[in-house]
Amino acid sequence: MSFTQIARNCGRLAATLGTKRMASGAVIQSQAFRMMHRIAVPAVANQVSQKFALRSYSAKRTIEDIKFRVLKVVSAYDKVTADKELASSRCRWQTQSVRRYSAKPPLSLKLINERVLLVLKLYDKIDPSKLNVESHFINDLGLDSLDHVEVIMAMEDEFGFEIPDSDAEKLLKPADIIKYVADKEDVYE
Amino acid sequence: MSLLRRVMCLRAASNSLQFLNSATNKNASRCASTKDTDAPLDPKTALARPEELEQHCQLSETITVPTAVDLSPISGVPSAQLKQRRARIHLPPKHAMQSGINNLKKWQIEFDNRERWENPLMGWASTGDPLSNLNLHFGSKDEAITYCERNGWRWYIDAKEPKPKEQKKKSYADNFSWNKRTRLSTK
Amino acid sequence: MAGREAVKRAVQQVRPILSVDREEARKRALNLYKAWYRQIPYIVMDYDIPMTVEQCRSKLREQFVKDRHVTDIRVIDMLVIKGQMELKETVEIWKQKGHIMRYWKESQDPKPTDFLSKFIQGVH
Amino acid sequence: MIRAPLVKALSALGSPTHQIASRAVRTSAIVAQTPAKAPEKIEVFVDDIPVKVLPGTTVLQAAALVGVEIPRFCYHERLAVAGNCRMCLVEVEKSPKPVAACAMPVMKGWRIKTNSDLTRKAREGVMEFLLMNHPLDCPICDQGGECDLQDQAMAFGSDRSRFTDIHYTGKRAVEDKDIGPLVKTIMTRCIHCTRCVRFASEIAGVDDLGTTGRGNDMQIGTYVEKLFLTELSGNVIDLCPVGALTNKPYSFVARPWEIRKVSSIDVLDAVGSNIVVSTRTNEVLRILPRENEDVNEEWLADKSRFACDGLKRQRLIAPMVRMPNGELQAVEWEGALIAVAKALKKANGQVAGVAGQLADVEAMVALKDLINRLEGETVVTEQGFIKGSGTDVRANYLLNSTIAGLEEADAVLLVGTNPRYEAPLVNTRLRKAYVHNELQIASIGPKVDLSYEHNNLGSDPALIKDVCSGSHAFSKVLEGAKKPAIIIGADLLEREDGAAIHATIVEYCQKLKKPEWNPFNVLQNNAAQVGAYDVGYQAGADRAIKAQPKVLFLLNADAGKVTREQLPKDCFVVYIGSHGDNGASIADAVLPGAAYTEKQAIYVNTEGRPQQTLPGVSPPGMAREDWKILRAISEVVGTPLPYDTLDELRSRLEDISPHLTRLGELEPAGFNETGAQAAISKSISGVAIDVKQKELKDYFMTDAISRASPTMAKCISAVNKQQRQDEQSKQSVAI
Repeated sequence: MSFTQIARNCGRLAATLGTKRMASGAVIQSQAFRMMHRIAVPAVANQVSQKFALRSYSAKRTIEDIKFRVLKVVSAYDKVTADKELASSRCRWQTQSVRRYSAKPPLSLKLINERVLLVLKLYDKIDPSKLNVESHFINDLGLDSLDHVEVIMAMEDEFGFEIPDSDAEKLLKPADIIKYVADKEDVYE
Repeated sequence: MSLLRRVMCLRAASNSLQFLNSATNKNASRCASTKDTDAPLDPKTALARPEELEQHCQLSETITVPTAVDLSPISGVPSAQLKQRRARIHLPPKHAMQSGINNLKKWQIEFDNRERWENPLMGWASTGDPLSNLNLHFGSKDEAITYCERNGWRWYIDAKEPKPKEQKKKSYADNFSWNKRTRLSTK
Repeated sequence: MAGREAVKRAVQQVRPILSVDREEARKRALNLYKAWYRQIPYIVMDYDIPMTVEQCRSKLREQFVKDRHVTDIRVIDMLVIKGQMELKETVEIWKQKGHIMRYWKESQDPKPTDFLSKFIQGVH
Repeated sequence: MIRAPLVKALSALGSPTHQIASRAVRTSAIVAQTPAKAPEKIEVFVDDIPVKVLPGTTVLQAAALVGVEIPRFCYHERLAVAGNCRMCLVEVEKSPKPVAACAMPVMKGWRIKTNSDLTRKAREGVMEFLLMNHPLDCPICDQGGECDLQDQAMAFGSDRSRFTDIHYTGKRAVEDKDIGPLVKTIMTRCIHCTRCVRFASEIAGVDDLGTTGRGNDMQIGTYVEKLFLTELSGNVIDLCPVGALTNKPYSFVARPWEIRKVSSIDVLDAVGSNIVVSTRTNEVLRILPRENEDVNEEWLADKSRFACDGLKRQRLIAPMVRMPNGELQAVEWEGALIAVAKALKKANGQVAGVAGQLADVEAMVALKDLINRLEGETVVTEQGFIKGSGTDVRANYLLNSTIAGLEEADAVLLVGTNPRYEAPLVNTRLRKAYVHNELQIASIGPKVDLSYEHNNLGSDPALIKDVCSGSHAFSKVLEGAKKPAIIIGADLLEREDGAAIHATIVEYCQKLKKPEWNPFNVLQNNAAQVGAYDVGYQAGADRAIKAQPKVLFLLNADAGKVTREQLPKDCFVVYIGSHGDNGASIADAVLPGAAYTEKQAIYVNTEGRPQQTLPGVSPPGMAREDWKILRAISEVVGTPLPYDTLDELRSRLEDISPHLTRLGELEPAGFNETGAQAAISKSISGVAIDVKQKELKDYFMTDAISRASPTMAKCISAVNKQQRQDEQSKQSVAI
């Protein structure tokens, strides 16, 4: 979801709002301002904010009126329904190839395995022909401890989480890494 | 809160007490003070968490290390210097112009002399040798040798052990003795 | 008796500096390596040095391999402490570009090693 | 009172019977003095520390044993006790007045207090009297910073002066004396410790210095307008505790805290005396002696001390190659090395090498290795030796009784040598034996003043045969002596009949040999000779000339024995050395080497003791160490020598002969293998025996460095001026 796409969405939104209501310009201003601020935030957040923008504001509100709106917003916002709604709209975004960062991509043992072996193949000091899941870094692949640290750092970059040194020492085979990542990401099947 | 701290400190003290009578030399020496409650709180250990305390205990004990130590990676002397040059361990010679012998007892270490030239601006002596002013004094020859070994310097000894000079027979009477050929008076 | 004497003399009891045994010292060294390795992209960016990240990494590895033979725990600790100090100065940008570039010694022409060129230049 | 003249009278008469009688009288005098069995030791307390000493030990020596150093000015362990400075006064319990520690032998049960109030009061008083008549010259005095008076005044003197100018006469002043170009005298500073007088008369054997006048008018000097000219005059500079006698060439040059001191070895004569080279920013300023009990005790010959300003003149600083028009052109190192390499390639095997006086052992080994790799064989020294295989046995060319050993000799025969000028510090040993050991000295050769009495048997070579056959009077003395020694001059053995002389003397020495004593000695006169023989050099430059080589290496060879005419026309001469002297003038390629103060090199002295010089300064300009030049040539020629660093070369030396790398230790050469040389004609020719250095003016310039030294030139002109004055005074007296 590159910046250009976000900018284009905001542009279109601002145009539709602009025609309807000049009086509440300040709100739109603050809206736009909030929008600009959120530009760096991934697309899913501004999708929700678009709904708010369409509601009309009466001069005086009653307690019941406010209670009704709050419940409405809360119900709209509870997690289960949000996920279902999110999943349903997923296929529509796929075509727009927009990924939302807030949650990690789904993992499976097979995927971890592939990604680990891919990273290891990309590592120049390892000769791919000798690489397999059970090959020992130091003994079979002839890496030294510094290379091993570099491999672990590559894994950290790949999977996006910090591997503490105490654990890093024990990961001497790709299989160990895969098991470790799996435990970390609670991926079991 | 401080009571809790104190309890932990005592507990740490007690468990290292256990170690004390155990034969292993690993934790033989004690790190926390043995005196009970009224001893003043040691700031270092009072606020320490258990694993910090453990670390502190280990650091205060000793570790076994081979006696031959090579400090050349951290001694700061550029490694190129160490390969070619040889340290000279010697006793300073007696200065010919004076009779004092007090400064001659200490063994010294020096490196060979390298080129010095006159600084064109001020005329001071400049040199390209980082070890040109190095002159270390030692109480005995062995201390000097161990120092060289520790720093990874190649060395050689250039002076004999100072044996006490055998006393020459000096007597004022010899000036007037009969059989001396020097009795020819200085005319 | 002489054997035990020799063994006893060959080993000495000393106060540790940081780590108590070889494993801990090794962990500290690898930790330092990891810290530098992670910092290298930012060094390249902060100091704007004409070196790629790969060159920096190979230089880092060279510095670590240079002292690979060291076995004394306290010397390893001292090397780790010195490495940590260098890292702090680099991270806090107390150093200038020249200090970073000094690791590559580009401005020093290498001293001759074979006898004849040393003889002609009059170098020791 | 009678016995002294009786002894002198008897020994003066030439006949042998009187000789023996006088010896009998003298030996009985000695025996009475030294008690038979070792006496039991006396117990003495120094500052309440008990110490047991032999009877006759002085208080000062007893204190030194305890580690207490009593201050002194006039006392010097190698001179007679004077006891006139009174600085060493110490309190002894129950004695009414303080005792002069240097002269007073200890008595049983003495309690010596070296730090009591009385002692301190005494020292303060003495310092005050000395400083009262001492000029406030410290800012302009060369001795400043290394002056005993300064140090002891700070340690023992009082903090204020009570000197007041009575009748405004001011402090005593004494006019300065001119005693030569080497020693500068400011006699106002003198404190009359008489060390210089005692040194001149006892050690140097020249009774020129003395004291005149009494009390406040006392003056040290030569009284008559006379130069103090001897080969050891420089030592009075060290002996003088104040700045009265200072180094004239070094005056106002540097302060002691500016100079760096490097321990090294002197190479200007064969003694190998230990020296300290004082340098400042790459310049040698002065040379001082360094104490070594076995070699030069504490003394240093004048040439070794003062010739160091020759290191700054006539130096070769750039490689030079002779152009076709015959003129030497300075070139870069590459050019010079290639020129030499080309010549070596053309020479295919006809290569020879000549090592001169100042060549060090490393350079000689490198030269020999290089020449042997180029299939050359003749590697010789400039100085000749006996024909035949003389240099194969080490005992044939060494001073086998060792320098320290000569001190205990009691009969010495000098054959064709003048040790006074060839090796001054060997001569001091002989003089010491003459004074303390009743040494009897005879010499075969010209009549020469040796600073001690000796009877000159004549310069007829037949005398050698008489003495060695036992028929001569002196043979009786030699055979009767406990430690006889025969010293042959190295120049004598260069004669044709050198081998015959050598053989007869060796054979006679076999008879005189004692279990621990080898009477046969050869006194070399240059530093490189013994080292060259040890590493396998032949002797005599004529061998190199006979070989008619295509390429000739001259390694520091400046004695002028090899001349261009004797060599083949197309011969390419390569000179490696530090000074532009005779060698460089005839050379086709001149390669600048390092002098002895600029390299770490091994020299073997005449008694066979290898010692090492240390570099104080670096070689000037483009000069390099000699062995490095030869190693570079070997690489350019294509047969590189196997050593790149000094350590590798030293291990190569160790292979050649292990004693070379045991620095400072003397390797005694076994004497019994000399044996009879194969069928050498024993006929000694009738040519009179002569000595090259007869007078002091021959002493000063003997090698490239001293020839380039302005101070040595001044010395020679001073000696000539002195001689002219003596002749004039003689003529005026005669008229």
